[in-house]
Amino acid sequence: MKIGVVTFPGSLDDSDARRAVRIAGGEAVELWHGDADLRGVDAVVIPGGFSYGDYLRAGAIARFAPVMTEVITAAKGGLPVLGICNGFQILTESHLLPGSMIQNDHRKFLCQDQVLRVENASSAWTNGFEVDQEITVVLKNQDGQFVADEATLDRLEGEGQVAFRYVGGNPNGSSRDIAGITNERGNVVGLMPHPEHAVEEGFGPSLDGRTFFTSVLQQVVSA
Amino acid sequence: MGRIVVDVMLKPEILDPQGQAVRGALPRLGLDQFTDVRQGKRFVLSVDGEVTDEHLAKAREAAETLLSNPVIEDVVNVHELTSDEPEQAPITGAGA
Amino acid sequence: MGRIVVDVMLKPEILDPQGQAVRGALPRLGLDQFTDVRQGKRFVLSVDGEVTDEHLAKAREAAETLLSNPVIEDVVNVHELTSDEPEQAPITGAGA
Amino acid sequence: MSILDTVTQAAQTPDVQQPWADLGLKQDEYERIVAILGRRPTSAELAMYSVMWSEHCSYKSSKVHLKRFGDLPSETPLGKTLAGIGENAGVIDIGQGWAVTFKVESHNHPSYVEPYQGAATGIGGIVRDIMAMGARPIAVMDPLRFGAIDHPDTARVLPGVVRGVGGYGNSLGLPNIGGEIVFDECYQGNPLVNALCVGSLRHEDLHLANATGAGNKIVLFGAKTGGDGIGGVSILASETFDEGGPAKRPAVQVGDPFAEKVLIECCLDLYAAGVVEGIQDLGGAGLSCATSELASAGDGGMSIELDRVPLRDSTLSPEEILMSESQERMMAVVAPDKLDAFLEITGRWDVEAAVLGEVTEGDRLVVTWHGETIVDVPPRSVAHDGPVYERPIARPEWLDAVQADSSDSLPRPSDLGADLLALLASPNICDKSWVTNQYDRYVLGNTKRAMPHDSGVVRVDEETGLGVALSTDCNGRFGRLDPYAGAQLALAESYRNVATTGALPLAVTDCLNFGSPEDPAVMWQFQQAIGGLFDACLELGIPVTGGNVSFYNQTGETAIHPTPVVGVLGVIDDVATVVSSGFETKGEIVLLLGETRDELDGGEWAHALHGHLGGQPPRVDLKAEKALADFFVDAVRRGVLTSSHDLSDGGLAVTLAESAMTGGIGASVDLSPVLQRDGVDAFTALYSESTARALVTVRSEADLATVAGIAETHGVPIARLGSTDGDRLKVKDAFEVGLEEMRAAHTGTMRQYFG
Ligand SMILES: Nc1ncnc2c1ncn2[C@@H]1O[C@H](COP(=O)(O)OP(=O)(O)O)[C@@H](O)[C@H]1O
Ligand SMILES: [Mg+2]
Repeated sequence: MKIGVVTFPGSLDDSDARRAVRIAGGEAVELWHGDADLRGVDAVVIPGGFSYGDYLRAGAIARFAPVMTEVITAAKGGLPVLGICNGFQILTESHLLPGSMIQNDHRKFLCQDQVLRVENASSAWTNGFEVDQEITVVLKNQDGQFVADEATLDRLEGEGQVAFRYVGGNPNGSSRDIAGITNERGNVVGLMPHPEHAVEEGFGPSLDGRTFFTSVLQQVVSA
Repeated sequence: MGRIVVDVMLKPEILDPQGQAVRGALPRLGLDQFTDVRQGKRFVLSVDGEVTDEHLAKAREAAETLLSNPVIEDVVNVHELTSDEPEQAPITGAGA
Repeated sequence: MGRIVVDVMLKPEILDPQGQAVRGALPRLGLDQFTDVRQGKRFVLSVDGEVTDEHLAKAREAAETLLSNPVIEDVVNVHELTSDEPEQAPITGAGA
Repeated sequence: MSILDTVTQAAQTPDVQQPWADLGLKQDEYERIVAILGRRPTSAELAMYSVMWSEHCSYKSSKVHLKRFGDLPSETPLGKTLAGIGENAGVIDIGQGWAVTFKVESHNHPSYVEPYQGAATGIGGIVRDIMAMGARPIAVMDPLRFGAIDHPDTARVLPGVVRGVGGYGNSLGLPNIGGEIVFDECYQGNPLVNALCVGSLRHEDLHLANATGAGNKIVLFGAKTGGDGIGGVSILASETFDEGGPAKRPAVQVGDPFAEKVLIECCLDLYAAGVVEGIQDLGGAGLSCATSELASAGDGGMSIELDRVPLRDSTLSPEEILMSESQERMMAVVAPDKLDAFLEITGRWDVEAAVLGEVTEGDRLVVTWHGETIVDVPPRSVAHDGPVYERPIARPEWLDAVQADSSDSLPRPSDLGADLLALLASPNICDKSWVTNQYDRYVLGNTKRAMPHDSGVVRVDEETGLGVALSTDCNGRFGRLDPYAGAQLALAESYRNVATTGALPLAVTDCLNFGSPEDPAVMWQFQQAIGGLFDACLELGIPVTGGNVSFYNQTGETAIHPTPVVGVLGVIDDVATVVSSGFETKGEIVLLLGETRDELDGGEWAHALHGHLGGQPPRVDLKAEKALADFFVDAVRRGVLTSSHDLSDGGLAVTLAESAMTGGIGASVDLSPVLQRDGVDAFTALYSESTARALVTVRSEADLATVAGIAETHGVPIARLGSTDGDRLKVKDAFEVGLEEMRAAHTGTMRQYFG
């Protein structure tokens, strides 16, 4: 089972995402921003970091990379895509997911262990969870405040597209405590916290992050 | 060399943490006449030679595709920077 | 309600990584006529009632003390936002 | 239009007046340059010499003292150092074919002028030093010192510095695994922003900064060169400009962490492809430094066509290009047949690269500008043969009075618990997560321990778990009371912090922050501190592998406390064995290691509660520190400890409280074994800052027996204090406080001042 991890200039958590894929039992494949080629992978992770420095808007420039043209087409065809942090921002800039991220309401970079509640346990990346399960992963970002207009928020909630909510206080002002969402089809998931930093004993707050990767491996096998 | 200004602001309905922080800090400086502050981005694009309509059209395209995200932002302004604008002579910053 | 615009740009001699990033991305969108891009900040300050000279003076004070960092930035512009400026009707961003 | 000052012209016009004084050179220094060259220098040469012979680059006041570190055995407890003082950073063998390199540097003055950019470029600079050794940077740390917490300027400087450290380090994808935040009035006009980086490499990847092999190409790569940080050299430029003068030159450097992140990955690809013969980062003194140091460490000369340097600002004069401190640049020596491969890799990363020239047969560094020679010098005379000063030294007159004013006369508290709460809330001890939560400690996935633990621990090898532990420490107040002991105490604390993880301490880096070297009292403090460090390293058997000196940290006539920040690096076979500094479970046995004496002078209790600084600092006992470290190596390897935390600022009371708060579990302790054995009272037992002590917990009586055996082997005194339980800290016959009450006191302070 091959899972591609995209590297942009300024990607930071790409090696971590590849490690998480391996720990979950998948084969991690490096994808390069400048190549319009997905190298036959069964799923794609767009990792965290500050692509192109995030100077304009987080994810704004990465969206125009050649590899993203392929990712966008494949995602529309049902390929599982997970965007973590900067990856989530890139997915919203690419219009694969609705809404956008703005600066945290407290205007600081915030790194902390974060409890999330699973709201959708049927997407490609969350089917190994139970609805209402609480998980602990790492939150770390500067522009993590999820925003969307009211109609979009209502629709996300109504259609079960809210995948995760923050528990124990909203860490950044995100609308309706939303930490992660999926598209309608459930193959594309974006979330601000980092599951790839909760996969290894002794190197993160929990092992809860593994389920993201085992979920997609499971789904790809049964598909 | 010609220059084109593109101004981008967060949509009015989107909360602006940066603007709010400024708003909160002003009274501490004894500046309490401002009822609201919004912070946006200003881009200055340079072109070789005079600014043409074609340049302006391209600048508008850049503004709408790259320089702003329509989900949260509005492009409020795309115009040539003419030399009678104060821009050319900074009103502060002589020293430093 | 009156509004005042304050534009702040990095001093010309200061490195502008943000502008550089935009400059690097534009050609990928087929926009290669721009020789340089600088990114700055635009503040819109609101006041109750009409904008007076006093308001403008205070805005200038805010510009120089809080809104800009004189070590690296210049205030390039402080002016009233008049209603004939395109500002009032965003030229994009109708949809999302 | 500029008039070029060429070598030919310099030879023909010996009497031209040159602005050497404005550039900070002394008359005799200028005369030496003339003597070296046999003619007056060109303006470009003058620029190079002036900046390379500055205090910052030439270490002219500190050299005679720093030399001592070179006399330390260059062996660590694990074997030879692979590179030592004099290289960009020291490189230490940690076994299994792995090596690590680490170094701490200061960026104090720039951070006071522009806190964000000053701190950001401080991180950027030290990371490039580490890259230049052929290593992958794997973590950063940031020892910081500010003025009084409630001073308005601290509200400007601290948040900016913290945002800068985070903004740059987070964007590089380097975990921040520790540091310090100290508040003291003495730093009011001189905050200290020190930055440490550690990197890892395989032995065969070691790269050095030398330009050898005639015909090899000199390649500048990374960001374009702008007018950053040129400072005084603009005077030269203005002399060489006919009209209008040069454009304004920025006083501060602006960092671009994105460019640096790309540069890191690009360099690692270059190393992996084997296309780099020698490499040097560009930091202070920019191209002047890189070219002269590379050439001087090599076996030949170098010729450079300066007009090939990619510029951000086309108005820069050649003198300014030589001086520019633009960030995110590196210089490589590349064999001609590997140049294409080199450029292909830089191209893949969109990193601009320019071939500036080559290594030559001769022994001169020659720089041309549009075909005209503007520099022709022996590179060593620029890089290494700068002036050396034996500055006057005098023990300060005030010292006797200060040392006589001990804390014995301060009123002892009637409520020992109230003093604990006050200490927990005091600026230097309070919870620093307001700061550390702005730093990414997880990125790269190898962080085993970071804040708030005693040291940062990162895994180097994923296969085996081999890793390193690092800590930086310094109590400047101890330095003021006795700079010799103060430096040793800084080393002892850092060593101990590393030891509590079970890591074997291997090597030292230091950042010597002092006042003006022209003040004999400061020079005395400096000499004492170096002596203290030297003697202590000798006794502990660990080398100093690199560091940095920062002078002129003073406001008017008043110098900061002597602040020799010491970083210790230790190695640990498997980071999985490292335990927490917090209590892990209830019902465990709490033990105190080491001996407690009546030592409150200069400590946090006297400082925070009484604003008192006088007397003698705690006694240094390096044998006991070493015994403690040996104890930890054994005990951690055997897995018999469940937590470990050293005692330092605020003594046992604060350590108990921290272990309880970190673990979320209280404890009941009885001090009587300590009181009886060491002959101290409860107050002293709780707040004294005697060294070579630590708090540990064990699971069972059986483990206690094992631990007692290990302690006995190493001669470490051990006292059973009680056990972990409940949600209160109960000290028999002294006080009781709830965890929540302690937390409220501990966590409120930073938020109160910084929002
Ligand atoms: N500026 C900083 N950056 C990162 N970590 C910091 C900083 N200041 C303090 N810390 C961390 O906070 C914790 C507590 O600091 P401190 O009490 O000085 O530790 P110690 O006394 O063990 O040296 C340590 O883990 C330290 O590394
Ligand atoms: Mg400690």
